[in-house]
Amino acid sequence: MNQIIGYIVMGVGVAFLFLGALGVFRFPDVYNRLQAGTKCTTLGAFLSIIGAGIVEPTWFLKCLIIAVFILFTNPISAHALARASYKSGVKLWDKSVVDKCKDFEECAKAQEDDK
Amino acid sequence: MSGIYNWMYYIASGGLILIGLYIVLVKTNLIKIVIGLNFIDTGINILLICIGYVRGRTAPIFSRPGISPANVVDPVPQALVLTAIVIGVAVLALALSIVIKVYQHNKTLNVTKIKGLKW
Amino acid sequence: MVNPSLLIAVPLAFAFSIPLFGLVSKKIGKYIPVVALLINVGISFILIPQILKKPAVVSIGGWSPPFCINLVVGPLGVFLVTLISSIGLLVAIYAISYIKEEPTEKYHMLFLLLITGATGIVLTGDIFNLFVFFEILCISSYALVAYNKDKEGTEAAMKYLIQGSVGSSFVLIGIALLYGMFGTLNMADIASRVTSADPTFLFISLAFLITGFGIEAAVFPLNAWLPDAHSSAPSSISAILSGIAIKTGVYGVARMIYTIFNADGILTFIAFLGLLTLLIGEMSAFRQNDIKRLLAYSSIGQIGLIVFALGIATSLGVFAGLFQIVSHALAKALLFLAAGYMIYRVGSKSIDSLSGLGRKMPLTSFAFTIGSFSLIGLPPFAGFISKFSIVYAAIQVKKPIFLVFVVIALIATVIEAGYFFKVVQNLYFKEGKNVDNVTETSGYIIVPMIILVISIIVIGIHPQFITGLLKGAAGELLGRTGYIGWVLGGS
Amino acid sequence: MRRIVSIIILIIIAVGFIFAFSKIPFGKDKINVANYYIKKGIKQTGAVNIVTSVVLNYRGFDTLGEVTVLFIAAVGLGAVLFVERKIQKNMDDKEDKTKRASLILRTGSRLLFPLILLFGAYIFVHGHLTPGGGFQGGAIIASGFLLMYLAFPKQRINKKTSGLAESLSGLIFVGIGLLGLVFSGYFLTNFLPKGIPNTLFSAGIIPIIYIAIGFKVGFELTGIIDDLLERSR
Amino acid sequence: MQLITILIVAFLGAGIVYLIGKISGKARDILAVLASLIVVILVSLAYNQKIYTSFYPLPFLNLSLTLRIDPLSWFFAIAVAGIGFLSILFSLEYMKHYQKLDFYYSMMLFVNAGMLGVVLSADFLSLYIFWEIMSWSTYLLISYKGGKAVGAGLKYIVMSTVGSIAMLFAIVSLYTSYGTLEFSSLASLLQTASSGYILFLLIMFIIGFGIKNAIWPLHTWLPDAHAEAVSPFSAVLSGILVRIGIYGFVLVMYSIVGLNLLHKLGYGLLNFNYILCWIGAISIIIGTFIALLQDDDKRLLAWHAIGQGGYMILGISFGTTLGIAGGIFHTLNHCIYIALLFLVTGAVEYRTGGVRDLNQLGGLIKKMPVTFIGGLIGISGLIGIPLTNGFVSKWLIYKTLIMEKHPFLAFVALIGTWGTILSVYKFLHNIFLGQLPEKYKDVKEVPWAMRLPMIILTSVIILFGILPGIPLNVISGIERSFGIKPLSTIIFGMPREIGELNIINILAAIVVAGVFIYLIFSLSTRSRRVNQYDNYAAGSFIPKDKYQYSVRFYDPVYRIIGPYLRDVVDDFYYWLVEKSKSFFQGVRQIYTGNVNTYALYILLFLAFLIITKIGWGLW
Amino acid sequence: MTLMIFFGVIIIAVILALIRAVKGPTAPDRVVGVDIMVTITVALMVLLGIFFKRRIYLDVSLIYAVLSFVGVIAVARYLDKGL
Amino acid sequence: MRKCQKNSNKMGRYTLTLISLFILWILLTSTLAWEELITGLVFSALIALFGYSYFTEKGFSGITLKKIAYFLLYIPVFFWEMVKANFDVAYRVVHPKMPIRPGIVQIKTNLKSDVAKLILGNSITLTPGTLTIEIVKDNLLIHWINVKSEDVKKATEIIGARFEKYLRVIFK
Ligand code: NA
Ligand code: NA
Repeated sequence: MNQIIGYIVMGVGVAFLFLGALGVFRFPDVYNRLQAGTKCTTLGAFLSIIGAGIVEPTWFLKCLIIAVFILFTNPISAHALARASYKSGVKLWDKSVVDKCKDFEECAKAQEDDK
Repeated sequence: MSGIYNWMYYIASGGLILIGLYIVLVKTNLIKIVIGLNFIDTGINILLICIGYVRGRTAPIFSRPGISPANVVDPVPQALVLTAIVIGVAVLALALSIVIKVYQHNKTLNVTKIKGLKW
Repeated sequence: MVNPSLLIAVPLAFAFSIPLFGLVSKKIGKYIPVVALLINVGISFILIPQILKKPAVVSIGGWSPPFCINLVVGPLGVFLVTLISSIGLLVAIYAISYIKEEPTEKYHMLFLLLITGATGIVLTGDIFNLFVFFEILCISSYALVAYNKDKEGTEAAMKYLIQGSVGSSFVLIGIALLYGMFGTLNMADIASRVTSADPTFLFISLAFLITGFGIEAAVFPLNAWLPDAHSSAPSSISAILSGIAIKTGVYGVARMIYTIFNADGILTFIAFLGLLTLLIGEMSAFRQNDIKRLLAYSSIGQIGLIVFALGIATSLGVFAGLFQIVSHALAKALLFLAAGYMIYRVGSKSIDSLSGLGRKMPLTSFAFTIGSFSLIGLPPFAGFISKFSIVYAAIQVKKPIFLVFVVIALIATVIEAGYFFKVVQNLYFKEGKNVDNVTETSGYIIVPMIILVISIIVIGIHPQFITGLLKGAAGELLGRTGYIGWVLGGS
Repeated sequence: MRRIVSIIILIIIAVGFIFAFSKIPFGKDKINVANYYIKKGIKQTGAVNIVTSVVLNYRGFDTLGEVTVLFIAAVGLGAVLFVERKIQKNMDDKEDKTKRASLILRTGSRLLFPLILLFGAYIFVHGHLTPGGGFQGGAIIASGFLLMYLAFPKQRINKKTSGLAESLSGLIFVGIGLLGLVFSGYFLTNFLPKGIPNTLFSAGIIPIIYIAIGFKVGFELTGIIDDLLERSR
Repeated sequence: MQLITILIVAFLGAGIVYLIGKISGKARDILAVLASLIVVILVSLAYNQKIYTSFYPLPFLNLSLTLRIDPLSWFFAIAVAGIGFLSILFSLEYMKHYQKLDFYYSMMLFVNAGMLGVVLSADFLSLYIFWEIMSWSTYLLISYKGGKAVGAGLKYIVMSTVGSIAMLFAIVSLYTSYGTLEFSSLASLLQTASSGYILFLLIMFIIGFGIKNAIWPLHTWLPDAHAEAVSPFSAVLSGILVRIGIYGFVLVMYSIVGLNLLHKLGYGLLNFNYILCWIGAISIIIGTFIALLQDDDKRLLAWHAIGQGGYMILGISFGTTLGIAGGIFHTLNHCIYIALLFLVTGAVEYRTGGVRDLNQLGGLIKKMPVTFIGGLIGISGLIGIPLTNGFVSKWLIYKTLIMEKHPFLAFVALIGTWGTILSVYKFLHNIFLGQLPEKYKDVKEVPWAMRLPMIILTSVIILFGILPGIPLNVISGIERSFGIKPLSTIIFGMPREIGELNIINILAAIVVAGVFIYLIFSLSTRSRRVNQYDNYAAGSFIPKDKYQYSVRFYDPVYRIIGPYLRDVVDDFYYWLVEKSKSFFQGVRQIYTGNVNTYALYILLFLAFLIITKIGWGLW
Repeated sequence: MTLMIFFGVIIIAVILALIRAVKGPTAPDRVVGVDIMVTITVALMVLLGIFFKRRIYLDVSLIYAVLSFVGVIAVARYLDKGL
Repeated sequence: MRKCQKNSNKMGRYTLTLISLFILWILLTSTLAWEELITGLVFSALIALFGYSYFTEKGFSGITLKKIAYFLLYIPVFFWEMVKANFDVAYRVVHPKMPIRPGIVQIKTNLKSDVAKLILGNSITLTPGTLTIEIVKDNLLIHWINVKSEDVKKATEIIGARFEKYLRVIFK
């Protein structure tokens, strides 16, 4: 029983992994790619690892740790990459509608007095 | 097909080594040369793993009962690779530190311009 | 019987413990290498008579040889270890007051580890372990060459590192191939199996190995790192590099050719390579005005002579080569130490600026003179015996090609004589310009130089002190079945 | 010209490779000496991970050397990049405050740091049971410190303490080797009881050495990272 | 034991003198004289003994170092010791104003010790060892004065090294062929050797010994070295050190190879002896005529040393009783008079503040009479004027040439003598005769410590000139030891049956001739006494550089022979050195400084190994 | 069988990410590609563990996750000039 | 490394860290064998010594049942949002025309704690079409794949509010 559930969960995860990769492949600029990459691959990895934990119940706890680790770290790295892209001057897609960060030029300066 | 499968890993390792050597021979940027050296290291590590690999066998860790001694790959190259990797890291770190110093002194990373010592 | 593992364990432990001693007092650090190497010298001297009676094969970890890393302490090993620890000890004493550039604690650690690496290379019976110790030696040399952190030192270290890394990679490729073929890493075990393998395969492995070790051995055309590194390193390190480090490269090449592969066919080529190295080294040295670079090129020449002698491959030839290793190690260490302190006092590396130091630094100049004379091969110094033996060995093989070789080699020594005599004259017979305030050194600097001078003269006058050991060592290199027997005999 | 010559040379070497590799076919059983390890490893060393028993027991000397190599790199790097105290202060003053990491990274790193260290410890403690080991664990510990550097670039580890820890752990390795010499007459002998395979307290000296290596490697890599980050500016 | 004692005294003396010198200069001087004197005494005591000792085993080479004394070695040993003693005696005053005297004395003794070692060695290894010790200590002494001496020293040692390796090559080849290096064993073993091998040996040894003996074309180091060394050492250098080469020739040719084999070497005119004697002849011509061109007194003597060396070669190359005796005796004689002459130049330098330029000296005859006498007798010996020792030996050599039917060589030797006369007259005249320059008004005779050696040497010249039987007796002993028919001697010369020479007759002839010449000169109206300070000649003011009428004494001669007498060999060597230098410069360009290139070298090497194996199947 | 399909899909995903990493066009784009690849690989390793029935793959996967996270952060910090 | 500013209750912070680490260890080893527990305790204690000053600033103080309850409630809320987000992205990825309207908007937050801001930022990153680019004081700059409103207040309402109400309680 748990085998079937496990493989289903795993399958959903793999599908999301694939979608994430596809998004990274298709989307027009780095920020949009990150959007796709972060969300889909995080969930995808999470689900497939949990799925594996369900398939092999004795592994579950360890799988959980890996999955949670990914869940916690992936947004951080996505954020760091987005910020780095922005700071290193990667332009938004030219069809982007708004860039508050541009108005928010104190981004950098404000950081100084930020604790 | 199986021929290519047999040779693939050797081609990868030999190729990495040769690419690394090519970089060392031709590239003038110090950082690139250091990266070239790393290519060579990596190629050798793959070579070692290739040598230790036996088709259809598993890692030599008897962590559960079902694994028979006749069914594991050679543990020695893995141990060697572990050592080789650490040594590679050590050399890489030292190389970078020296490159930093060289850059501070010469204000360039181009080896054709760093020729204070010759003849 | 003292366990030879201590020869490696002791300096290693002392090197690791230098920061701990640093807690007690900042000043202790510089004495630690001296203590460690004193112990090593003691051990090796205790070992010599025992080993000459019966070579020792010491397992590390307690399993029997082919399944375990083991040390093979034969006459060759004990000879080289004695040389390494003795020269190391003297240089360590010298460094006590010579090394002033911070961080001295790290210098002494690296130095001791370099010596450990050299010791491991000559003792180990396992080819991959040889590689590991080789890397220990190389990496600590890279760091030490750059130790002064000046423009020259870092540039030299960088070039050395690039070439050395390529060399180590080749060694590792060779080892990988050998393991792939024989499934073992024990040198004796490999040696006992080589006949079963395809000769082309074997030669390709050998080619990688000797190219790799040849770089450290500074055989032409693999020696471009040497003049840079030797001339830019702190002089104590130049002494070690010239006196010890390149010898371990030669050891590596010799071990591969003689013991493992039994590659008789390549020996004449090796001798030719040695000759070429000799010629190029001496020619390049001739026009140098940088004293350390001159000494460095001279080291290339001398290593050429050593390799040439080893390529003769008779017991006398190998004996002569080993003798040359001793006499060159003593003389070149002495020269670098003496030159190092002169440079330190005068503040310039140019030979011209050393003019007139004979009066200002009589002992140092005297030491330098003795070193040069020995290198040129003048009696009654150690270099004479080795030069004589080399010529004797080359003529004794009665092959016309070697006659030609030895004539060329002798002509090269004329070039060598030319530039060394010039430097000596500079010291004594030329008016110095900026040497008025220069004074002779004392203490830790002068003691090792005096000891080296004495050993050069004593060995020159009474070579029998070491000939027995060297004969044994030559026998070990040429008698590979004996070597295999020591290691695998029991199993 | 140089390119052409290089390529010709590399082709020759490639031919050499082809000759050599063709004699050691991929995937075929070439195991010789290692059979001994595979068959007797667990019994002789108590470690179920044969790689580990090779790394720390049959070829423990290599590992000691390897640790030494890393130690040399750390020390050498420190020596090469050493800057006198006075100069260093000036450099610190010049540091740009806008280089701080974002709040998310800082906070995330603080939370992750101890967890990563524990991962590292887990990896090297279980070196004889899993593919992990001292080097891998040490690398993870160092990566934890690296994360902290990335989040808080201005902060430094206490070099003296870490140096002492390196030394001590190195000494422990050598010391255990020497104890083996004392107890069994061979350097680095596994003189402790081997325990029951597949439990944590087995394999004699192996876990102890791996713990020492873990600490040593962790501190060394951290020191290397520290030096590189600090001096490369 | 006795021989070992000699060497120990000699070497230890050198060492101790250096150490004592650090404490007291006086003690050092005394000790130096004492040490050299003891050596003289010890060597004298060994007269007519036959000793053979093995003093140091070298088991790893299956060899042991041995010493021996026989007539030949004693003959040279006593010469070495004697000249050594006298030159050290001379140094006491002469060297006072020099620095680094500890080094100087120690090295003087060291050189002597080295030479003693060479002549006392009974095997080639010992000979080579002492030879090398002698060479490098000589090099240090030549360079001692600094300045130009540095170049001279370097030239000497480099050429010397070339010689050494030739010798080393021959020695090692002997050892590999015969398993021994002892002279006595080799002498018998070589009798079965092929002529080709003997020729090879001889050529190697001739290069080795010939460079030391400065035979043409291996002579080019000598003029510089002699000129730039300090005078007492020039005396040693030219007097005996160079002649150790003759010792070597005699040893190898007659003591070891032997006449039988020598005569078999070569075909017709390409006979070994013949070629050798032509080398000697060329040396004579080149040496004496280039000497003519010299303005430097020591350089002039130096070139004569080359020329006189030619006479010795000429003498010994024939292997006849008379010839060998002539050659060896000439060696001794040359040693004495040339040492004397160098001491004379030293004395002149000492008083004139180091002036060696013949054009700036003059008129010292009254100021330095003893020195003048020394110079006069010295050049008489050099020319070979009867009643001086040089006459006897030259007479023997001429006689040999004539008896061996080589009139052309005899003619060459004669020309050499004419050249000698011309040049040494310039020497004597420009120093002692003619006008005394203003600046030398206060010059005095040299102190006694310097006079004494000159007086001794002068007396010996006369002694041997009048009583040549004393040394010839020893020389006939040497010949006996070679197994050659010995020269039979009487105290005044030798009896009729070999080649009559009786100094009494010659003395009588000379007295008659002398009286005759005196009469002619004193009665001649053309002769007038010119005041030594007379700066005017024929009433016109002479430019400063023509202060003396003898400035550029032989200008017309120069113009004729000068262009032909350039030392082309030296030019050739210089050309060779320059070419080598630029070649070396080219070689070291391979270290380009570009690390890519260095990596390329490495990979080239590897690729070479691989391609030779796979492609050509080598190894 | 199921797993084989999963592997196939994952390999395609990896290739897509790899193309992005190779194509760029900016440095952050490449890093994003690599980052996605890494995340996929972490999952892949766990699945391989299921496939080979060896728990040791979990450890590998965990180590890989940690190291790659720190690695990506390092590159990110390098890009925003925080290093 | 860094000495934390707040000097409150070191013991509590340490213990909290230790317990967290020990739990992690047990999860990692997935066993209750005594050797593992002892070893885990030792290493947790050791590492907590290094890391407690980073790990938590408050320790046990302020941990209440209510907060835990809210935290447990937060998890499904978050997961639901995440699943929605994924399907949203999936839709856009697969859609041949890629219906996107990206831009960077600004939102505000009232959260004070760093950890709270971190979780908010991460949650936003993982939920529909949004990606936290920067947090400056109480402003979050968000990359929005389909900008619905450029107004700060409105954007805050759409993007942040759904998490913030839980987080405000949890990190009071
Ligand atoms: Na990630
Ligand atoms: Na392991």
